[in-house]
Amino acid sequence: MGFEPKIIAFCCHWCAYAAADLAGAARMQYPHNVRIVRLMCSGMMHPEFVMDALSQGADGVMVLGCHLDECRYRDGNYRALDRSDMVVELLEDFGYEPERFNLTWVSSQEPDKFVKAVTEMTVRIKKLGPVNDVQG
Amino acid sequence: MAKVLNIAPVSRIEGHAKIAIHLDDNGNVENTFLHIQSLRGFEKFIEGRPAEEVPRIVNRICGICPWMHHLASNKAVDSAFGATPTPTGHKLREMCQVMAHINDKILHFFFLAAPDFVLGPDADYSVRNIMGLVKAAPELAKQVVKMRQLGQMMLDKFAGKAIHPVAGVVGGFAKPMVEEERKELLQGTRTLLDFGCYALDFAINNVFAKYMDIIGDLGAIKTGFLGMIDREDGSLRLYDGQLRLMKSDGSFVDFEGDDYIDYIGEHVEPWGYSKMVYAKSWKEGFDMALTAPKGIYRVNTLARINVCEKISTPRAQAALEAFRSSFGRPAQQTLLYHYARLIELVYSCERTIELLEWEGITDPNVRAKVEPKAGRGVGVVEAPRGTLIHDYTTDENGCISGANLIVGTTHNIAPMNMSVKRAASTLIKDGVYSEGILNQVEMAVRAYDP
Amino acid sequence: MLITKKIGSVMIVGGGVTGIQAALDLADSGFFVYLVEKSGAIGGAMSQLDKIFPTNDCSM
Amino acid sequence: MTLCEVTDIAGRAGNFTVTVKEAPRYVDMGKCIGCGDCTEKCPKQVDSEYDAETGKRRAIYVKYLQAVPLKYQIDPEACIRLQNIGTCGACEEVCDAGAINFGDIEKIHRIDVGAVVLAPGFEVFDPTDSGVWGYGIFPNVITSLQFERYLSASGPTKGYLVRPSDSKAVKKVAFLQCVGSRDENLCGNGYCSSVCCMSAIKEAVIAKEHSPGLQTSIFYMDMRTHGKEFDQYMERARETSGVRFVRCRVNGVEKDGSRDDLRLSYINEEGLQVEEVYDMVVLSVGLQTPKHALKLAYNADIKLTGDNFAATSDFAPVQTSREGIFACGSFAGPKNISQSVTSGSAAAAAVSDLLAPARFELSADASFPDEKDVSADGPRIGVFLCHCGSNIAGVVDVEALGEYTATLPDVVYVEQNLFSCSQDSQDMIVERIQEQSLNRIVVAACSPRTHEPLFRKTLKTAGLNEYLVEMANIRNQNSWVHTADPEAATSKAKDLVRMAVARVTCSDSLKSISVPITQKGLVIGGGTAGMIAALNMAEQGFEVHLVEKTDILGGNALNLKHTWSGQHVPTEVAKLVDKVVWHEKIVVHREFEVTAAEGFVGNFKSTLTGRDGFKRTIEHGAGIIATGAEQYIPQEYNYESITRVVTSVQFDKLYELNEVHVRRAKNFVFIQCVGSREENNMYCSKVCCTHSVQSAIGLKKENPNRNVYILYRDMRTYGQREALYKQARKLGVIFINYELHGKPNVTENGLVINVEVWDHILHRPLKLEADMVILAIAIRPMSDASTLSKLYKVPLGGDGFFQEAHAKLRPVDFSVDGMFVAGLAHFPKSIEESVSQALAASARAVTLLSKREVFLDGITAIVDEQNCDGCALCVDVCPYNAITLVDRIADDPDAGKLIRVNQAQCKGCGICQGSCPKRGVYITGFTMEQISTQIRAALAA
Amino acid sequence: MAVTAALEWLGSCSGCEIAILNIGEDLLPLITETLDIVHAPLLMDHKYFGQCGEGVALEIPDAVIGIVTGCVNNREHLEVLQEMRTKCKVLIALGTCATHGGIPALMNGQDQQESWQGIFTTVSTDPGAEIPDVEVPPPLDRVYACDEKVRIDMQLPGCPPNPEFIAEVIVSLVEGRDPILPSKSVCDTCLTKREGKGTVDKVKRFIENVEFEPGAPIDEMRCLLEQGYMCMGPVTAAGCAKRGVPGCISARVPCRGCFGPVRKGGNQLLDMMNGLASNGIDYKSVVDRRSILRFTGAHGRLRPVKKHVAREKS
Repeated sequence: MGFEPKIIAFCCHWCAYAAADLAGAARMQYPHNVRIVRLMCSGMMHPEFVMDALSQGADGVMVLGCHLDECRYRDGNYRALDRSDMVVELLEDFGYEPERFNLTWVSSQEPDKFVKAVTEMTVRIKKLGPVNDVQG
Repeated sequence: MAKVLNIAPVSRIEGHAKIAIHLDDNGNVENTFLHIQSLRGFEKFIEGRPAEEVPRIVNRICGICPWMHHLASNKAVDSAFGATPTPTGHKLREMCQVMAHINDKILHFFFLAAPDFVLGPDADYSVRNIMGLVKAAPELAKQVVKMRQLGQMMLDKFAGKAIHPVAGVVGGFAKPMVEEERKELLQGTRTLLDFGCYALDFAINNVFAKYMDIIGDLGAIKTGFLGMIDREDGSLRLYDGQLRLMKSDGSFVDFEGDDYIDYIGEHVEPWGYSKMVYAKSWKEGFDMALTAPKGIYRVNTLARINVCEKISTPRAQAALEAFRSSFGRPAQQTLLYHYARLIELVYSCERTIELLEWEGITDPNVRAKVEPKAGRGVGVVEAPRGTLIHDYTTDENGCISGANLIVGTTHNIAPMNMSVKRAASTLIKDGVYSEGILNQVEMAVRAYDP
Repeated sequence: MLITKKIGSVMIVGGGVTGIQAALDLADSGFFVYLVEKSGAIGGAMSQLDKIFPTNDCSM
Repeated sequence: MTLCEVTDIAGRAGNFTVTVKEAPRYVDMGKCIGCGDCTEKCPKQVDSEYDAETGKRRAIYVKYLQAVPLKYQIDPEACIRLQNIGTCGACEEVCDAGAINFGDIEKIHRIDVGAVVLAPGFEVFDPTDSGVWGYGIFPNVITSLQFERYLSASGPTKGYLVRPSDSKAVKKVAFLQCVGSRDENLCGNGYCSSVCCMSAIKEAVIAKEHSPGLQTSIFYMDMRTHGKEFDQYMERARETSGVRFVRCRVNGVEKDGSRDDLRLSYINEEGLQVEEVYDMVVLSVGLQTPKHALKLAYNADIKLTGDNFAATSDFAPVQTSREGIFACGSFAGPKNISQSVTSGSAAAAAVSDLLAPARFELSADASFPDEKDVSADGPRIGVFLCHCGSNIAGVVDVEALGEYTATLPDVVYVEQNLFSCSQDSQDMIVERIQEQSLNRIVVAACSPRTHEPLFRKTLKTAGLNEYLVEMANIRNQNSWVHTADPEAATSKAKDLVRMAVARVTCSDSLKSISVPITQKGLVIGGGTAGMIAALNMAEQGFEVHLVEKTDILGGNALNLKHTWSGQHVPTEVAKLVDKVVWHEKIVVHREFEVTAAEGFVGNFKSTLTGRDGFKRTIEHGAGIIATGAEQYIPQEYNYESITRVVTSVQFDKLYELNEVHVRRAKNFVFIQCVGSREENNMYCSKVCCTHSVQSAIGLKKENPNRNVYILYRDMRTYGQREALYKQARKLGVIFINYELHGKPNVTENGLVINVEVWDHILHRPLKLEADMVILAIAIRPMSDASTLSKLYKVPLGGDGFFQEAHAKLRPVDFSVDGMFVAGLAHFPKSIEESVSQALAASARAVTLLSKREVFLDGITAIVDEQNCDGCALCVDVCPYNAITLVDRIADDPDAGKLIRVNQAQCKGCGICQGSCPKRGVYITGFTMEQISTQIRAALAA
Repeated sequence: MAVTAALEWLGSCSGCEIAILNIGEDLLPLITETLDIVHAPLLMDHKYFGQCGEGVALEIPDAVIGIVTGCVNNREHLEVLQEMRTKCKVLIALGTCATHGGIPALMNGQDQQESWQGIFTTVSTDPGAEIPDVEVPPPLDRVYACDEKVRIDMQLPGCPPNPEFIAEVIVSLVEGRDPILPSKSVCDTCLTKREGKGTVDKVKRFIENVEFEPGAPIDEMRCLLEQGYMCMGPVTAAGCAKRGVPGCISARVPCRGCFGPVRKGGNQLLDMMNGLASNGIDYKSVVDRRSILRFTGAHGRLRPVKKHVAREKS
């Protein structure tokens, strides 16, 4: 058995979570490594969750929100974008590879994009190896 | 049977040190070491930091004299950025610095050193301390605590923080003084001046007179001296001036802090983290031999009192004259550091008042415009424990790319080692030693207030 | 003149985005709404468009 | 009601009886759970209408995957079983829910209603019959609707742009505009469909995003991008995306060589014959009224225009010729999405007006038992695991999942259901909650997006707070997507259930908050839009305050003479003013301006200040901004120095007065786009083309010997206005196209005005001698719009007009609840559109005002007073300005500060929570604790 | 009956000790009546190896209350800390170095070996010097906060800690109750005017003074963060305020976070950057973001900058 990473995906209720539902309805298949945590908006995502998840052994963290200018709450995804640029930089400060974090825009109509995002992330993290390897 | 006495920690000093006295088979002193135990690495971890932030980091080198590091650092960054503080900013900084000297001297003399004299070097360790002093001389103790507190709170109130200050800023000072503050500070400082004069009298009459024999002898060594003087008239300066390096024979050279590298060097021994500063310009090398030391000079109160031509304030000048008539110039006795310290206490109070009475002190123009840029700057001030040198190089973003720090105590590490050796080998003979004797060895260190 | 009582219900013919909007507004203003759609589901032509249709929320 | 058609409307306004024919679905809506097993097994494939014949569907199908209702239906034409009793029946076999009913029959309903709204929409022009441009002959000529499906991720190619004939990736695509529009010869549709230009640009841009390197060319006559921000979009398409625009009429599409490539020939702007080869040609097909709607119109006795759209008045754009029956959407003329949505709301306003006395007679609320307080009890969690027939149980080992679930902390009860969402399961869950005294529920089934409301209701029925339920999505996000790996799916299901259990453990009972509503409206601006909105609200019985800055009602309409359809504006405006002024429910505040505003949805308080400084405070539940727009004062074409260069508005006056210059003039030159569509004002003022054409027609009709020239960039006589354009050409008005880089030059030479312009068709500079030059001036946003914008915290767009909440779906709402926009304040538009928008704004406002209180969602931000210390980091991040900083203890600034969240303004997005360094604010139902517990649980295995 | 107390300092600057002395009027009764100090290097002469230095094992007397200041960065610190833990019933970590690593933990952001090498090869140092290693305690691999090495019963951060709260902690312990300490952020104690970040889109370096009216009360000054200076008030624990105003703010200087994170386990760097980013303030305008951790570099927060090496997994 190879390394099966655990990836936490924070999904906006209005878009990515719906896209994930739709991927199911369309019976699209994707790696089983993602655990979705539903948020009302990608702007709800506190960067602390990313650090928490990684420190508790998540091998990767994704945030999936609505396309820019399509946020239900006006500009929540811009907040997520601003934060994620920063999170990527801080990951290095805290000793994680920045590749362990990913932000993707997925509309509720894009199950394929959702599937592609989680599949690529899984592949990327598998290449990267377990998160705990990095520490110490 | 040979053995080692480990006096650890050296107490009632600021810092982490241990004295190791190596006795030979006959119980006589073979060698002594003052091991400096701690290394934190400020020179390195300020690298990369924006230079204007550094004065707020390096003050943590010392919690007793944070103002000195804070301001030396500010001066260094000013110079690296090519900024000249406004006259009022400059004076406000000096006022804070000399005010910080006041507290430090009260602290050192009464809290740390006085128990040895008031309660006696041989008193039991459980009472030979400030707590014991409170019981022995409650009124004095109360007064001392009150005065120190007054000084600290004045600084705290005006400059936000007394410990690890923040009000000195690149280009000047963070806030102007308003008239109300000036009045309040003046009133407080006048009270402190009264106390300073009282303390000096108290020490001359009740301490130095009583312990003249010890003073003349304990840890006595013969060295050169380094201290800051006024560029014009050679009088005592603490915040800004040129440096004077004096040989034990009284001859001297004067130089600007910027050129320190041509005059002094640092020697490293494998048994202590602190480097030992010596006079490179004398071109005789470094040697701590008690009989014929090479390159050794001392800093701190005694050094400053020795190198200066005079003191610009009247009461301190009178005290200096009395001191010189008793002990000559340069005075070498180690325990005279205490005496010199109290003269500086009076000077500090007088100087603070002088600054507060300067008409421009309440001018709102306290900070000059600065632009971060590449450069190099050396900031020198006189800390209670000696000449403090901060030397920074900045990159084009105005961040520190290199730093060299020489803190007051390091100049005195070599002389302290010598004083310890001198004291130990004088006091310990044929395996006879006691707690009291060992405390006297420590007193030789304590005089330097490391 | 004959006064007849008005009925507090509306029929909306067409379940596209227009009909849905009219239905929502009327239902929200206190009228009973019949939304009549010819095909098997509401949504109209707009549901066929790829973009400009970020969420399906207008149809609930 | 789906699969239903209206066959007859009898009766009169207020009292109709409508006959509705319901076609059989053959699937029991009550039983179908929308799992899709049936479709998978159905052996019969036919073309999908939804995919515009680009893809296939089965005989049993849903229209599209997110269809509402998500219930399957059987196409009787295609179904093997229905065509041939006794055969097939595969769907019936696989349907665990037992929803298939082959015996379903057609039903006729007779329904009594007070009003009827017709919104039958449009159908696209079908180019098959006419065989335009080889459609139906060459496989790679497709319609724009088909192209949409090719672009769509849920479409037949999953969004990959390949061509139908050979699945070759498309490299070059051409869009041909005006197919079935502006073309009476081919299809009889002389009108402009109005939306195709914009949609072709959008398709071109998106196609380029899908396939990098794709070349796209749009062949057009006039680019009619007259909507809000449309011109900017076109510029971006041209500049940034590299979409090519070619102004020409293509004269032929032919097959190129042996492959399926297509050769286009046309005459370019230099007058040369050009041939180009494309992989695919997209026909931008026009809109037309569907045949069934025509039939319905006939049956219901609704009058239509010559273009087969419902006939309406410009001042009552949703009223049909029969009282009580309203038309909206594309049925009343070609419309884009936002206009359609607006007209939907406008129809609602008209209906409400009609039926206001019967409001609330037929709507009812359900009642639930009192809620049990569980805050003091430790969690007792019940978990219900759904098999969803075989949808979940076929992949996930539900037995093992059940055993595992029972070991989780605080889980006291676990049960498996075949279908957790069925009615009997609901009853069972209610029973279990009571019998086991469960106080928190986890349902491991499908998506909370579709089923959470159902289970919330179940909890309410059982007397539990509805927020104490959590769903583990083990179907859509597990069994369906990991079908091939049952082991992994089972272990993931355990994780998902564990996460849900952990989360529900820290869930609390939440109450939705209600805020009382001031049942009064405020309308700012006394122009057409403002008056229409005020009047409609008042007619519905609500008190309205109408604020007008000047001393006269009417606004910009006072400058106008005729609407595009010829209605006399002054008469209509006068009628309107009269009604408004004398309406007992309307208070008009002339010479007043809003100077201060506070409050929030349902409870605004606005301060009006009069010209004399007198102040009035109005409390209102909703507000409509209809402050209009200003005229652009030209700086160009020597307007300032040449007296006979006049603006269109000035010209109307001169013309009406039969002023001497006008009377004597022989040569008139109209210059379009003065102050529009350039540099900082990259928007189209929308009405000026029609206006100039109308004026030109007037001039020509009066005296055919006059020479009338119109210098234009794109002639934007959209929709049914195209008829005017045609008439003008017929009358001999000369239209000369100019481009931005060759703008006309206007100089005075004695009595003659010289106008020089580069003619793109003749390819030489054209010198015109004019007696009068009329500048079609732009409509500019009110210069003081930003003041109102700040007062009500409603945003302005980049061009200075008020910005609606959503360009398509919420065209009259502001992102601030309770505030709406109508008329020119929003964007340049015609009177008819202003009226429609004003009615829509009124309808939207009435949805609020008709209630005594508003209930707000339970998911909202709450300040944790223990942790919040008023650092204000969250104040500006709130998109709704719901957060304010206040003193912790009133009148004691030394006690520190904290934030206060206005519950009525908060939408629960949680951006504040995501910004707070100390957990000083949390979103109920999505607290930091809940989320981090969930993360911890996810990683606990 | 006085309660026995032992005071120790590890990697520290003695600022905390000075803060104790700054307790003021109550100091003398506290150190002479309330407490019976049995060990305190700054104030008294109890020695580790017996009063004559003949012992071999480090020893500190039993005490009810133990107070340690400073971080743990060498073997001696560790031994002293462990001895304190063994001998003291209640162990208090005093000051930010003890609770979060403090300024010395900035070393954790550097390569230790390289840095130490550098310290002994400065321009003014005689050439050929090596890192001392005789009779001096060897360094640990990095700088630790006390609670990373032993159990700590109570944390009282601050650089320096507030004398008022030092007294409160001691008195409450003696009285057997929970101490009343601030639990919020610096902003809670800051009276400056706050309205939201407004138009700020970048943070300025502190190379010019903030805007304020000299002599006017602090509540008439706009929040420094809202003036565009990076003030770490929002993410920093309260406790520095005296006379109702945080220390640095009263000097018109922005907070640098010396009391550590406002929430236990909070991360000042992450929270501050998030605060900026969330407000649309360009986080890249922070010149040296790592120094946001200048007081809290222990607990693995601050690490040397990794040279980015692409990792290939076999």
